[in-house]
Amino acid sequence: MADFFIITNNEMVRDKYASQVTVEFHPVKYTEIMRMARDYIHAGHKLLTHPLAGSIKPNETPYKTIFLTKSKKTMDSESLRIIEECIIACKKFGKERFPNMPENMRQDFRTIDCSLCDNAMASAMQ
Amino acid sequence: MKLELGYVNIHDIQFADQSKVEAGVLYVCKEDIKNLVLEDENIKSVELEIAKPGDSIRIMPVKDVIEPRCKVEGPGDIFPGVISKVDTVGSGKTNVLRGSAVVTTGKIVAFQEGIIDMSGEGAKYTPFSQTNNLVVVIEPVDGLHQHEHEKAVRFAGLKTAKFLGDLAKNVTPDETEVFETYGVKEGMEKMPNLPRVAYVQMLQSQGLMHDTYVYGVDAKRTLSTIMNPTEGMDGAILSGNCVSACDKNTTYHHLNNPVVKDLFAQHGKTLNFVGMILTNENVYLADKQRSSDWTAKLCRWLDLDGAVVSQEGFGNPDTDLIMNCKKIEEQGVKTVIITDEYAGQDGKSQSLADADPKADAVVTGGNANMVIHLPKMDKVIGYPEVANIIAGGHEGSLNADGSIDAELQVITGATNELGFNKLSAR
Amino acid sequence: MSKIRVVHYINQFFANIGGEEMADYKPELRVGEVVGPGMAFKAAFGDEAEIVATIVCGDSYFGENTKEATATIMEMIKGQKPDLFLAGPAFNAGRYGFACGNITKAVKDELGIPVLTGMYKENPGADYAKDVYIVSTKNSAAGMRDAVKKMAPLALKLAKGEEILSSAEEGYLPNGIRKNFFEKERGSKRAVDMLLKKLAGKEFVTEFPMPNFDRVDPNPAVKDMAHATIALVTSGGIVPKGNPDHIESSSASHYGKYDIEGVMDLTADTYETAHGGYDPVYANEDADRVLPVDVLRDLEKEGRIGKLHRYFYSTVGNGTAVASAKAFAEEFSKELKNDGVDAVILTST
Amino acid sequence: MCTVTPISMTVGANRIVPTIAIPHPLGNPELTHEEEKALRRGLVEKALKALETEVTEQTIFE
Repeated sequence: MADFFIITNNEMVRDKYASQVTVEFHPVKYTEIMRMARDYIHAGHKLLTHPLAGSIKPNETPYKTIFLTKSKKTMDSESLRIIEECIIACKKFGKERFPNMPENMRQDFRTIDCSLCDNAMASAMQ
Repeated sequence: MKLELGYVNIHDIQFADQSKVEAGVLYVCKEDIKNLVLEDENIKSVELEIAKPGDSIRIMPVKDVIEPRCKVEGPGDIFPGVISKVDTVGSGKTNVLRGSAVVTTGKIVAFQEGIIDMSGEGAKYTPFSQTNNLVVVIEPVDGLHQHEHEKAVRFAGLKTAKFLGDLAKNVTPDETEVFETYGVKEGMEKMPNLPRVAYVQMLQSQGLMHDTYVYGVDAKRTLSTIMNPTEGMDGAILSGNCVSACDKNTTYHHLNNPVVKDLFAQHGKTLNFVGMILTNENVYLADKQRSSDWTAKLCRWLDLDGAVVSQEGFGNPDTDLIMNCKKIEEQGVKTVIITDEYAGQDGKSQSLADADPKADAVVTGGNANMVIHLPKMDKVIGYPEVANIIAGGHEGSLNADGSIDAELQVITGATNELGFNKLSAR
Repeated sequence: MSKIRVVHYINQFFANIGGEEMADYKPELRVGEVVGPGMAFKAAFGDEAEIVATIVCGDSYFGENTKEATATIMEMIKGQKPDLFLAGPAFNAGRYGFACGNITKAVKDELGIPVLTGMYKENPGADYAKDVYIVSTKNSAAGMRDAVKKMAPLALKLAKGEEILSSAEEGYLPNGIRKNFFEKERGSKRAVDMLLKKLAGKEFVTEFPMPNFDRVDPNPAVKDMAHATIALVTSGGIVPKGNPDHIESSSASHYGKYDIEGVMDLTADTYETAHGGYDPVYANEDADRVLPVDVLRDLEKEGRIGKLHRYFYSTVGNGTAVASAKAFAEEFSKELKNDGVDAVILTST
Repeated sequence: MCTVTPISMTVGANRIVPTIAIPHPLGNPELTHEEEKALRRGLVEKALKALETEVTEQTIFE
């Protein structure tokens, strides 16, 4: 079994990958997924994907998927540095641009996030 | 490798009964383009529009911008591995329809940015307000999946550009320019006293709407590699990147890579332009590490003294950029990096999502969060009905009078990280 | 429109009073006088502004009596009701630069009027660049003409409330606020030029300086730990339950000082963390996990240390600006020293 | 005393003692209360030793 799991708020990622790998699905905000990943890193899990994967700005897309190692070791300072920088980067974008996002737009953002995830998956399964 | 670019200056573009290039005017027969684009069964309809410098026209959402070129002499053809067969390009002669561009627009996902204003405040920030543009508005068949839709729009643009480029095959250029690089040993013998410099180009490679193709190969599935700079001038690198309009590299940017041009300008004078290293920007951290390791290794292997490193996109590529810079510097190779900034609307936030003291020579394309006011345009080409969403501000940032208040990041090419523009920040 | 009223601050040297020997000169207000470099400003301002008064102060006096000097000068300035306060330029004179930076910041903060000074980029006073506009000058008074040429128009713009462009255009020292502008050359050309300079070992200026941190010399070791007073300081956000000072969970704007006289152990009922940058469960269960009061009490009892200082200082180090953190520490370090603390254990998360 | 020593190095701390984990630098919730306190004491003693040691440059006390 591969040594990683996925945390996501994107149901498309969950539906696509839950049967193959561990997917922790939380119907929470983008920034909350970041915060959860940070707590996992603090606990010794290592970051496998860049938390700002994709060039879509944090206040544009509601969806976020992050890969972490299942195994815990001493805290990985590189993972920590990256997640902290990303959390800071999120803050400067301010309010969500589309709080009342129509479903078709959501579906598109889910698709893009899922596509980023597909690529991470290809690398993670190697 | 030696390539001669022949510039055919285009100062006007018009619709006509027959497609041709004559006396600096690009005549386009709509039927020619429509027939070509509609060969793709995934495309339902196509509309063509013209947008010239100074017009009161807004184009949005812009997917790609492509300069028409054609191969006059030498192996291969424009856009190898995609529109033409795989063959090493970058030598012989190539004609360029300078001053013209094909702009594709299509509503691939609900959220879109990428604005080109042909006049007014916004025009100052995009280089494509200065080109004579043929805008291709593409409507896909119903229910087409986003991946196929993106591909259909991408191919439609490339095919159109290739078609227009070929019109200049027998036209005598207004001006020619020769670019030549040498093998490692030959270069050293020719320029024994000049510093050896390469250009490290980072390519966006993360997934749907975030991809770049090199000779048709998806860059995310590649290791860092070496390329002759002239290959890019024949379309070896193509954009499939539709996100982060201000700092994505369009195909036009790849064809006219300014770092390549400016290194060639010093080639043989103050430096020896050894070549180009292509590397990617993947989502997986181990991939980032591998690619940057590989890049640094190639820099060392080429015995470089210096390198210019350019970035593409927002956020996680900052990590690739810093990894590349740090590792290349650790090989004893001096670097200058080109990036852009997200310093917040007030300019007070931390600009990059990564940093390192080794990155002591930085060129910036400006702060993409800066707010600008885009006045109303008489005509909007593309998809005005979703203007409020694509306007790039917030819900409601499209004002009643048709003007838009938005951040610079919505403008195509505004903070380009190849250093295409004069915009900067301090 | 009436003329913009300007008060100009200069040191004893530029007032032609004397050099080092007169550096103790006390603040002096000269109403209606234009002195030394003021003449050049007067010429540059033309009809738009007038220097209504000049304040002269010795550099040593200002440096050694900063508080009193500032108070005196502030009163002098208030009386003139200026629209703008101008200081220097100080070029490379360190104490003069400090005075110019310090007094302009004080005037800006207290009177809320626009202020401007000028100095060489390596002048220690240039630290104030993040607080006030400081025009970048040459390193000696030979650069006076050039300095006035840049300072006068910027001063007028400030006084009129006009938009201030980027540091590169206006000539002030970068203040950390990023502003866009159009360069003469495109980015790629600038990159190639910068690389050529870097390769040749020549000076080059990055367009984006990476974050930079100070270095301090290590303090000598504590000789007699058994009689030393040890204080606890933390950026882990430990506060009395309920967070009485409302320290923010991120980007903290202040710190707290808490009395732990008689506190032997931090418990879930009495202490918690205000920090938003980590999972608070463990610290809230037992705050000793971040701030080891229990262990230090034991060590105090056993005589390993002299005593645990009565107060601990706490803030949240989560996205808190380096400048704020530095300001907090400057303030409470003085208190710690005055209270006779020999050493500090700083815990961070 | 900090968990992420590279950050302490970056910001210029001179005497650095590495700790357990970010959410509990001076503890470990998986241990019993006594074990945990002993662990903490060990770290604090290390900090005191660091303070008693002359250093000329940034030093990590492992």
